[in-house]
Parts: sequence; structure tokens; C-alpha cells
Amino acid sequence: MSRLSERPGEVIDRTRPMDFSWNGKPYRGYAGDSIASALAASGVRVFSRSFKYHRPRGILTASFHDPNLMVQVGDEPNVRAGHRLVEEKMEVSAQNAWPSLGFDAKGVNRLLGRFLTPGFYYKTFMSPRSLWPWYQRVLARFAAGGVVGVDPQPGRYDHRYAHPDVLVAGGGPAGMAAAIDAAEAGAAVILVEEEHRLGGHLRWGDSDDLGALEELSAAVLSHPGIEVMVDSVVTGRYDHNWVAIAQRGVEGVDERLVKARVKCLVVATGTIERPYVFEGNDLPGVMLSTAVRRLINLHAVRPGERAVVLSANGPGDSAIADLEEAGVEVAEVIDARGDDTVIKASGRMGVQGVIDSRGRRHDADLLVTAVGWTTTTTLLNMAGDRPMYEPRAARYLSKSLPYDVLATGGIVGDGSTDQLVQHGTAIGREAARRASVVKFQWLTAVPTGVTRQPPDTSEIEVPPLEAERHPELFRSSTHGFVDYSEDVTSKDLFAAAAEGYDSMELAKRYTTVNMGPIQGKLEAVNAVAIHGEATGSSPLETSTTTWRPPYAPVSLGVLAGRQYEPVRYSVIQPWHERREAKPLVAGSWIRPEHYGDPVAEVTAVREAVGIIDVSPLGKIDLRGRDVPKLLEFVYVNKWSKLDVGKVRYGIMCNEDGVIFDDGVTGRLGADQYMMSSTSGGAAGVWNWLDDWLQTGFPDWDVKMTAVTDGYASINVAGPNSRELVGRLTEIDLRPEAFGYMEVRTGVVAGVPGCFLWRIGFTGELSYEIHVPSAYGLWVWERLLEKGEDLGVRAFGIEAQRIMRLEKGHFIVGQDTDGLTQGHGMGVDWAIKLDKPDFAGKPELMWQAERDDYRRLAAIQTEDPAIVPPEASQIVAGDVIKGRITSSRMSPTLGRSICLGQVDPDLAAPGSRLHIRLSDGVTVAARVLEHHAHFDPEGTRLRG
Amino acid sequence: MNQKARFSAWGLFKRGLTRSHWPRVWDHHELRDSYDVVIVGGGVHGLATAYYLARNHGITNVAVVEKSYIGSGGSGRNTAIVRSNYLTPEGSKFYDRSVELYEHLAADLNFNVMFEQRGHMTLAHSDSSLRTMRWRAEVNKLQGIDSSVIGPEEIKSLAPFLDTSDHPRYPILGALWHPPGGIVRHDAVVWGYARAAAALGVHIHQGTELTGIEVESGRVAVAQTSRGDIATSTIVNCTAGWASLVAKMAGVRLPIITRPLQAAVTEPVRQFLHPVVVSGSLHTYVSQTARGELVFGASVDPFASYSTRGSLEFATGLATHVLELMPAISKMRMLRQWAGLCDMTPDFGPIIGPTPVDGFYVDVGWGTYGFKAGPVAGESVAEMVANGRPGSLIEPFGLERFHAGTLTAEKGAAAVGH
Amino acid sequence: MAELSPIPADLAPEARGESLVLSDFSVVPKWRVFSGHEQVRPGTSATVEDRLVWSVSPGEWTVVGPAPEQDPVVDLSHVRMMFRLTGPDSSGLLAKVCALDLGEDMFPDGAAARTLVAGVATELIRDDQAGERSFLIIPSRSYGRYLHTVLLDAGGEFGLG
Amino acid sequence: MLVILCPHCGPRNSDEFSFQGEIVARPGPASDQETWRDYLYMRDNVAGWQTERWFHVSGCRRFLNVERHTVTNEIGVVTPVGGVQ
Repeated sequence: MSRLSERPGEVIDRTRPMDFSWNGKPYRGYAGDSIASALAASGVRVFSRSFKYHRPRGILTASFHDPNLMVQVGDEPNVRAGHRLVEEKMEVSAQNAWPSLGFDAKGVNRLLGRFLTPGFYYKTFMSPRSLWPWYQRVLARFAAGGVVGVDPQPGRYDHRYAHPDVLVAGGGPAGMAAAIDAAEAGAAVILVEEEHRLGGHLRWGDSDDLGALEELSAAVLSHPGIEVMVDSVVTGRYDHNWVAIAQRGVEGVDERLVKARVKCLVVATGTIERPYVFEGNDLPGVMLSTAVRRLINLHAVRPGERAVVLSANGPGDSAIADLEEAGVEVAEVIDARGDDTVIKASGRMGVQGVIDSRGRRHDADLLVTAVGWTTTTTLLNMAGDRPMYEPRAARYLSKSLPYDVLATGGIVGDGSTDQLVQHGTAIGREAARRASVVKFQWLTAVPTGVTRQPPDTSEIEVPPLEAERHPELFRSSTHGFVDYSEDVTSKDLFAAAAEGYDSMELAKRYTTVNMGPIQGKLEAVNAVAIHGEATGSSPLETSTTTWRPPYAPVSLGVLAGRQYEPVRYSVIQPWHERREAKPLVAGSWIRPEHYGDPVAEVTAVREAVGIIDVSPLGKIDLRGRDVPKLLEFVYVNKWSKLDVGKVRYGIMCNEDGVIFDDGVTGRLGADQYMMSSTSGGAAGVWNWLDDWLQTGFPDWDVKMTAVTDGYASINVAGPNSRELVGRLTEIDLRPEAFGYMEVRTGVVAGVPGCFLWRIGFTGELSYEIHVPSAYGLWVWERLLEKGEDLGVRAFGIEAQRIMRLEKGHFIVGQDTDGLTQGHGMGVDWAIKLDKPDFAGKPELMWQAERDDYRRLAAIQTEDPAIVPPEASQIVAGDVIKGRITSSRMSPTLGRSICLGQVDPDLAAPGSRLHIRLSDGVTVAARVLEHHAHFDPEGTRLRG
Repeated sequence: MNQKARFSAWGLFKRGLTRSHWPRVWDHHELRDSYDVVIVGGGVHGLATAYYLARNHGITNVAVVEKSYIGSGGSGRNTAIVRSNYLTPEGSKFYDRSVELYEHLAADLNFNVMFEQRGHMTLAHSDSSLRTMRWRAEVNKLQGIDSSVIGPEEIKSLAPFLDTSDHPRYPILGALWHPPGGIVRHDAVVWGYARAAAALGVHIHQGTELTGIEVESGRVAVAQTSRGDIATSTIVNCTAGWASLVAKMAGVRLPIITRPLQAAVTEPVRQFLHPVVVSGSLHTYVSQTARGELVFGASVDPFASYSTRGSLEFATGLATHVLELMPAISKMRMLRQWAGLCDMTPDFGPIIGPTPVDGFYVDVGWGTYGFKAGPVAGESVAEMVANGRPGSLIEPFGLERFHAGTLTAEKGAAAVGH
Repeated sequence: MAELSPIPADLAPEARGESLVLSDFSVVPKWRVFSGHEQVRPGTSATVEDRLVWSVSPGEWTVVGPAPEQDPVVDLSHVRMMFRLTGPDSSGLLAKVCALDLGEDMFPDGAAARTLVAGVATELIRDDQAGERSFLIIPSRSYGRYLHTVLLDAGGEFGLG
Repeated sequence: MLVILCPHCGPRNSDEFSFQGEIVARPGPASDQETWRDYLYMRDNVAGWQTERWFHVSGCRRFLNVERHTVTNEIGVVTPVGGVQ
């Protein structure tokens, strides 16, 4: 192979040479060359070794979909050398060959071919069973493909949304015509072309084709209504015309995923040339007619010296002319429209001779086949179409499409450029019309009040585009490769059918035909036909396989895009960061776990005063006459008589009686309540209230506003908390003026609009101050400043967890699980079964009648130094009797403390338990009388 | 089983030399007008049930009716992960038996199902998930199951591509490590059971759709199919995705919502990931097959559907999550995505057992865990059909629990899936 | 209205690109009311007595400016942040993080929506300034830092940052 | 990603909504166990058209009744749940 002199349609820029390497050796190509064309121009013939037999492989299609041209480029595996343009300093190497392409040690598998029949691995390696792990390692070593490194150059990826009226997939003549006319009709159009240039097959055609190409592409590129994306691929059409495009060649990024909601999709993806199955059909030098035409006309590469051509169609005949013009000696033309065909290609590292069906041998280094087409119906499949095989044309054709999908070009039929353009034009106009119908429907639904003329309802007449008659040519009389990526031969398909894998789907799964990186794009029709032959049915009677997304493999990087992951921060976060708080991920919040010494933080709270940022606490502002009704319904306890200024604790259960949140609600005014929920449960509670208000009790007068982010919430806890808070507010904090479980509103540190409630998760005297968020950091810093002499210290979640455990307060989701109903948590006092109704009431009623459920219990190990890890099991012998749900070493008590869920027979105070530690050792423990390990009377809290 | 058809390396060699074909793995049969047992669904569950009915209980007048081809449903669409590190004692006991059956399945069926015990690692990104991992490990250990919690260093040595660095959003704090877990060639399990059942006389009717069930005085009488009626006293519903619809034919209502579960596979690359890696918080699981492909799965789709078309959001979400775990593989390419149907129950436990209609049994509601339970479900259902009542292994999973209010506790572990 | 102009004197833009300005208006007072603006339909905004009013849900309105007279009124000033993105590329930037069709037909000047922006439910108002395309982006406060970072990152290709 | 024509917001992607499932009427609090647990657990799980509930959680936060074909995902009429104007 060598470079030709200048061609009229060539896409290479001879003024811009590109130096790159192939397997470590220097090569030179030109800008516009694919890796494959640049190498071919320098005489490279073998590009890869095959998956199973390690046979040498060369150019077959010279396009993206060439199974033999998968190479490693730097740290990127499985690059399509038939598509990827060569770049300066690119490092390209062959995959799947060891030690070298020329000599591949695993090529020994070729000799073993007759034993490596389909599914051979299902039939062996079974005994002795002890050797199976060794077999696994050997088999794994034969995995094909490129290499990923632990630390590669990161790629740059991006996403964007698009809302075109019409999206045209495929930039051949019909696709371009459709785009132009849709845009002319006023539609906003996106035109997507997989290759680097528009034009489809016109690019490698004659001067008329090139003239038409120039005219069409100029019209497309200059039209303001058309956005053109080349080197981009429509990877999928999903429900409701949600279309994904992997766009390359965008400045600043390697790839971008465009997610388009398309009003009308035009599929103009054309056809792919189909290989022919015969002995030796995978030898380097066996090429499709489109491959040689691409090489000659686009890249000015002479694909061989002496060629045999097997042609069954006009484009194949044109390839002969191209070959001759390129100075390739055409030794023989075998016309497949008659009875003649090719039996075999022979040679070692490439074609050396061709044997035809008359038994003649022709010396040649190139065998060109043109035996038919595969329609690229993937996108149509995804739109619900089940294309039918049309024997007259020897290919699948579309059967029925939804309203918002149209097809044009080779996927529909054949024709002259004019006919293709005429069809595309009509389809483009119809697509614009249908898009306007969809848009009208959407516009009438958008609330912005824009009015529009109703769209034209009369369909545009589309001229017929018939698929030409074509002989059915799939396999010669000798066997050869059907699936190049998977090394599946026609013989394998016969063997699978004989073994009973006699539906196409089973045969596919058994032989792995169509399952490789090319996804059956080249071989699907051949596989179906040969399977049909093997089972005595015609392809028409055999089902086709389902094409699944993506249309072409798409990088994980572009699918992920920029990886934005929402995170929430409290307004006090800058302070936490300055103090190097250990971050704790809690749902989407990032919170301070501690500031270096959680035990000291506990001590500060117990002995002096501490402040904790509890801003993520859920807060819902409730207004209206019927708020008490709502509270009465969603909480298990009673709410009708909550006075202004009071706060009450409540538990919420689902309709199955399972606890899902707890919190306090306070009455701030006659018709104004503030509900709090756990941080993790905030969104769920908000949605739950909305659900009941909208679907259950739409007549109730309740106005609800989620104000979680409106307040920075700071809990000031410890014996000195009253003194500290008192230094910042005029609110009367005396116990008789502001008692436990009460709420006050007022000014704190000069900030109006605060509310305070006197509650205490830590068990200490404490005030939870809710400050309008913008001032949260200010108040936080004032507390630290004003409390310096009182020993104030910030504490984190860990210290809070320790203290709440000392107090025996449970955490929903940690001390409860997905099946814990209300009575299991020792809150029977709160569950008011005499209320007429509330969420979950029937289940709680039935639970109260039973005695078979686990109870929450405070547990202490007999050895105070042992802290059983959370989730340790409570056992009686091998029987599980419960588990530790929370455990810590208590700095206050100087011993280990736990909460756990325990079977009813062990839940009574004083019961002796056995806890199994992770090393299997069992330790004894006992159940306490109260949940609280510390200050069970609550004297500190109420003080 | 026909000795001449026995699979072995020697057999492969012999047939390679003589270039002769292997005999058929199963045959086509005419539909009889009566069978002792009609099994609906030719997936792992249905075929395993048929096999164990024949092998363990001598019941061979059995038809498996499959509306498409065998293994076309969930059995051919799952990500083929096998493990037994479940949260509840009943769950882990049950799946442990399944792992045990899988370990011996190749020898038992004379069909290499390629069970690769690469180890199964469930990552914890938060304290609460670490606590759940510990919970599972402790319950597992009590059942004698190899399961423990490991730290970031050991994680890194088992799977060097995992990003165990200081990660703001999804730090890897630890993992549940389960060495016996692994992957298996799902099609091979289907074919192995089909071949072995067929050899014992079971009729496998592909392309045969159940269209109705006739119930006479509270008993199953006739299975109506697209190829004719079958008189029978026993019908076993072993379907996934259509369980509610099949049960409805017998007048039985189920607590099931069908949701698609999507999966994807990449192009092959050289081996770099040995264990199966799961992240519950990121709704992702990944393993590398012997062929070099990465196989991915996620959680069920956000809304109920009988569609198996797949979505872009699955692909983008999955890629985002996988790259959180393994940023180095961004240049690998997704080759194919697909979906299977999962019948989700309220407590994430299956429904196996009799129903209010005599002779109508269900083995349904497998959610996302059906494939790994195939062998043990088949064995247990066969035992139940033969004895007329469920054995102790499946007793906790009866339909009546939803009216008795005795749900299984596996829901607690649902977030960590697969 | 004056206090929401693209670059008020006392509020320097957070970031300025070649064709984009991102500024922070979080300090302006915002209120939730449940009546009194029935003429402002969900999905739209209007200027009523020098206050910007919009609705994204039936029976609820957000009012910007001095506290309204209605009862009840909930103060949203601290609950929400408010960014303004102004310039010809503003819809181009938003198209990278928001799936809503912001084209002239579907989202004309005055349109209002609550929708996902970079995965976060956010209110979005088209509020052109002197003929220049401009959007108010109103996320919940705790997401503000994240969203601000995202907007700068996504705006990189338009020179923002 | 489906498009749901929200009666308040116009065409929106389905990821703004939370799927609530088939619509089940709540029996009274004095129901027997059979009735109550049917309400909690049993579902028709229709393969075809059904009216189901969606919550426009990232949009107008309204609960909606949505006609959808559960096999094709085609969407029919979308209406607000009663009581809301």
C-alpha cells in the first residue's frame, strides 16, 4: 500500500504532516488521515490479532465500525483506528498481540481451532474442581482489548441539553436535504454526522457526487437554522424522543454529551456494507468495496497492487473503476450477480491468492467484496420499530414508526442522488410540520400564555424511495468468519444449531456472535442468514436480534460529564473549615463530626457549655386554622391543646406503623407553628405533609413553607447555657419564665426574628437558637466570644451522639430499622390509640395487642471497659436475640454504654444478655431500668 | 443422562478430531394434554424446579412453558452475581444453600457454569452504611458464612483501581468482604438446568405462552397455553416481570410492583478488577468478566414499568457513580445497556409458597435477587410441590405474611443491594 | 426594578465573563404570600407596585421587596439565595445544567419556573434587563455555595470564572 | 426520561417528579386487617394503561393523577389531584 498523487475528493492536508508512532516506531501521516489510512499509506497491513485465535487482521471497512482496527492510543484502549484522526506525537500500539503483531505466541490457538468450538468452556474445566481457579486465571489471560492504567491522563467531559424541533441523524445526501428543508420550514435543526465530514457516500463518489456534496454541504453549513455536529454520534433514542448525542471536536473538552428532547427525529443513518463469509475472509487484504473507495478517494492510499473484485452491485462496480484509476491491477472481476463467487482467500499474514467458484486461482494481494448492505436500524429499533427482512433487497427495512420519528436515505431505499435528495427534502418538511404539532401541544401546556397558530394538519407527500433488487449473498460454499470481533465462524453457528441452540437469540448467546465491540453492525444479517441455513429456515422466518443502545460505544467519561454532585452546607461552614473540623457526610449535608477531641467536647458541655451547629434540622413553617388537625393526624401523640409558647415532642409513623421520623413542634403564635424534623428526614416529612394535605385533606386550611435553610440552628447546651444565652438576649430566661419544652421569639445578639426553644437532646439545660441564616455565623461567633469565660466550646456530631446515648435518646434509622413499629421504642406513652385516626393507627393498635416484637433497651456490659461495636449481635447460643444499635465509651460515666433492640423475653430491666463481639467472644451485659444511662430523672435538663 | 453426550475435555478432543457435532442439549416435544406439574417460566427458577422435581422427587411428567426462549427474562438479563451475605438469618441461611449448590453445580449438571468466586465487596461510604455492613457480617458469621468488615487498606490491595483517597462526598470508609461471592455465567446455568432436566424426561416448551388458568372448586384444573390446554393439578408460577399477571389468571392478587432494573457492559479490556465491587450509596455494582468486559448494574428504575428499553439516565448516572469509585476508567466505553423486570415486594423478600388456590404455587417477587437464589429456590419449590407444604428454609417467605403482618427484615439491607 | 438591576452600585458582580455577568442578590428581601396576586398565574412573573412577584405553584407567590401586607406572610429572605445571570450566553450556560427549554417560545421574558438546576430544585425567572437576556436563579440557601461553584464551572467556556 | 405535561408547569422531565404508584383508596381506621393490609401491600400491577400518582417534587410540588401505559410509557391526560385550583 502506498500514497497516491492528489485526488479530487481527498480529505488530507498534504501541507500538514503528522508524526506519530506505531508500536514504538515512527510514522508520518497528514492532517485528515485516520490512524489506519496513515499506517496503510506507509505499507502497514496487519493492525491487530483476533480475539480467540489470534489471527492477523487488517483493514476491512476502514471506518468507525471496523472490527479489526481497534488500537491503543496512549492510555486510551480500544480506539477505532479507521475513524480517529492521526495527531502529532500520538502513540499508537496494537492490542491483543504478544510479543508482537508479526509473531503472536497465542496464535497457537489457531491450530487448536477445531477443539475450541462454541461454548467449549461449558464442556470442560469441570474436574477436578480444585483446578477450576487455575483454569479461571488462564482463561482470564486471554481476555482481549486494550489496557487501562491506574493513573491515566484525566479526560475532559461535558454535558448540555438541547431542544431542537428536528434532529437529523446522518449527514449523507438525504440527511442534509432533510435538514435544509426542515430549517427552511422554520424548524430549529440539529444535524449529526458520525464521520468528520458531511456527505456520506458522496464523499468517495465521482465528480457529479462531489459537485452535489459541495452544493448540499454549503447550504447546510450556511443555514442559520441548522446546528451541525460532525464527528458526533447519536447514541440512543429513548422514550419520548429523548436523544443522546456524543459530540466530539468541541473546543475545550474531549467529548460532550448532548441530551436532546427532540420534537421530530429524522433517522438518515444509511447503510453499512456487509462482509461475505468464505474461507480466509478475515485475511489482511480482504476489504469491502467501501473500504477501498474510502482509502483511494478520501485518503489517497493505494490499497494493494493486484486485486480480485467480487461485485454484486453498482457501488462495487464503481470500486473497480477507482482501483484501476489508482493504478491497482484488477486481475479478475467476479460478478456475483451471476453464479460465480469466491471460495477462498489464501495467504499467511495476508491475501496472496484467491480461488473462485470455477476453481481458478488468482494471484492477488487484495480481494474486494461488494455483496450487499446492512441497514443501520438501531435508532428505529429504539423507537419501537421492528424492521422486517426484505428478500428482494437482501436487507431489513423499516416496518412502522411512531409519529415523532421519520426515516430517509439508504435506510429507506436506494436511488440516485437526486432521488435521495428529493426524499430527504420531503421528509425534512414533514418533520418540521410534525415538530410544530408537538410544539403546539407543549405551548398550550406552558403557563406563560404565549399563543400560537395551530399547526398545519395535512401531511406532506413523500415521494417513494424503493430498495433496489439485490441478490441474497451471505456465505460462499466454504466456511469463514461471521463475527470478526468474537472470532465466530459460520461453522460455529451450524454447530450451535445442531446442539439445540436453535433460536437466533440462543445461538447468539451461545456463540457470542454479535456481542463484541462492533455489536453485530457488520455481521447481524449474515449471522441470521447462516443461522437460518443451519436450522433450515430463511432469515425472514428467523427473528432478528434486538439492537440496544448505545448505537456506538460511548465513553464512561462523557456519560458522566462534569460530575456535579449536590452538597449542602450550613452558613457556619466557613468557621468549621477554619477550625479544621472533620467533615461528616450526612445525606447531602457536609457537617462537622468533631474539632479534634470529641471527648473534651462532651466534657465541656457536661461541665460548662458547648454550642453545636444543627442547621440541617428540618424546619417547616405551618400557618392556618387547621394546623392542629394536621399535627393530630401525622403524629402518634395528641396535639389539640398545645398553648402558644409551648413545644411538644412527636413521633411520625408510616401507614404500616413503622417509625419514620421524630422531632418537636412549637406554637409560635395563634395560627403559627414551627415543626422540626430530623436532618435526614426533612425532605421526607415535607413531602409526607404535602401528600396528606393535597390528597387526603384538601379542604384543610394549612399553609406550609419549608424554612430549613432560613434559619441557622445552634444548640447551646450545658450548665452555663442560660448564662451564656442571657448575655446575648433580652428574652427572660429564668426557669419560671421560660420553662422546659417552651418556645420564645425575639432578638439574639442584635438579630431580630430569632426563635428559641428549650429542649435538650444532650440531656443538659439547653436552648436551641434559630437565627435567620444570614446572621448565623455572626451569632455563632458572638456565642463563642461572650462565653469564653464560661468555658464555651464548639462541639460536633460525635459529641452529640455520645451525649444523646448517655441520655438514652434514640435516633430514627439507627436505633430503629425498616420494620420497627411505634411500640418497639418504649414510647407507648406517646402513642394515643384513643385518637379517632392518625397515620399508621391500625397497625399500632394491632401491635399493642401483640407481644412478639423487639424492644429498645439501654444495655451495659458487665465489663465496663468493653464497648461492643454497633451492630454486634445479642445471642443465646447461636440464636440471635437482638442487636446493639448504638454504643460508645461514656466519658461522663467512665464506662461503656449501649442501646439495643432485644427480643421481648430479654427486654425486662435486669435481664442478663450475651453480646457476641466480632472476634466471636461473647460478653455478658444487663438491661437497665431506664433508657437513660445518665440522669434518668432529667434534673439537669429541667433545671 | 446419555453417556455419549457427557461433556468433558476428552469429549471435546475426540469431537475436534472427528469434527462431529455434539447431540442436542434438549429436544422439541409435542404438548401433552396433561402433565403432573406445569411450571410457568423457563428461567433459572422454573428449570431448576423442574430439574429437582425430577432428580430429587422422581416427578418427571413435568412441562416447563416459556413464552419466548429459555433464559429470555431475568435469567438472561441479570448481572450474574452470587453471594450469601444477607442481613437476616433466614435470608443468609437460604442464600448460603444457594452458594453451596452453585459451588457444585458444574459437576452436578455436567455443565460448566463458570462460577468464579472472586470475592464480593460492598463498600461503605458513611457511618450508617458501615454499621449495616457490620450488622450483616455479624449475622453471617453466626451462620458460618465467610463475611467480615475490612478497612481501606485491604480494600485497596484487593481492588487497586478503587479511589480510597480522601474523598469529600463518597469516602470509602470500609467494606463488607465476602470471599465466597462471585459471578457465574448466567446463560450456562439456564442451559445446564434445561439440559439436565430434559435428560430426566422434563418437557421444555419454548414459544409457549400461558394464556389462562382454569380453577375448579378452589383447585387448579387446566393450564391454557398458546399451543393448547393442559390438564394439570399443579401449576407453579416461576415468572419474573409477569408474576402479577400470571397469578391474576388464577385469581390471586400479589403484593408486587414491577420495576425495570438496568444493566450495562463495556468493551473488553485486560483484566484489572478481580472482585465484585458494590456500592449501595452509589447504587452501583461492577465486576469484570473473564472476557474482560465490565458488567454494571444499578438500582431499580424510579418508576414502575414493564418496559425493558433502558434509559439514558441509567447510563449517565451509572457512569458518574462508577467514576466516583474508579476515576481511572473514564476512557472505557459502554458497549450495550439493557433492562430486566424485577418484581418488588414491600419487604424485599421473595414470595414462595402455596396460595389460596389449591395446586397453585408461587415462586415470585424476587426483586433484584432472583438469579442468585435460582438453585435453592428450585430445590425448595420442588420439595414443596412434592410434599405439598413448604420446607423450613422457605417458610418465612410465604404469601400469608403480608396479611399476618410478619414481614421479613431484609428491607433493612435493601439499600445495599446485590 | 432598580434594586435588581444587573450590577447595582453596592453589589459588585461575583464574576464577569466576555458575554456574561453573574451577580449575587441574596440580600434582597423575599416573601411568601398565599393570596393577593391571583392575576400572576403559576409559571409567570410580574412587577406589581415596584415589587417583583412570581408564582411557580398554584396558591403561592413569592414577592421581592418590602414586606407585603397580606396575611400570612412568610419571610423567605434567608431561605433563598438569589443570583442573576445576565448576558447573551446566559441561556447557553443554563443549557448545560438545566433541562428546561429556555427558548423564546417556551420561556419568554417574565416566565417563572421551579425546576432542577444541576440536580437541585431551584426557582428560575426570566427577567431581561434593558433588552439584555437575564435570569434570576433562586436556590435554597444551603445549596447556594454548590450552585454558585457549578455556575462558574459551567460558565468557563463563556469566559466566566 | 419521560415528558410529563404538568398542568401547572408545562412539559417537564420525569426526573422532576417522584413516582407514587397506583392510586389506592385509604380504608377507614377501623378496617379489619385483611382490608388494611390489602391497602398497604396488594397492588394490581397493571401491564397497560393505568392512572397513577406522581408528585412534582422539584417543580410545583403538586400531586398529580397521570394516565400512563406501563409497557410503552406513553402518557395520557395529567390532572391535578382534587381540591387544588
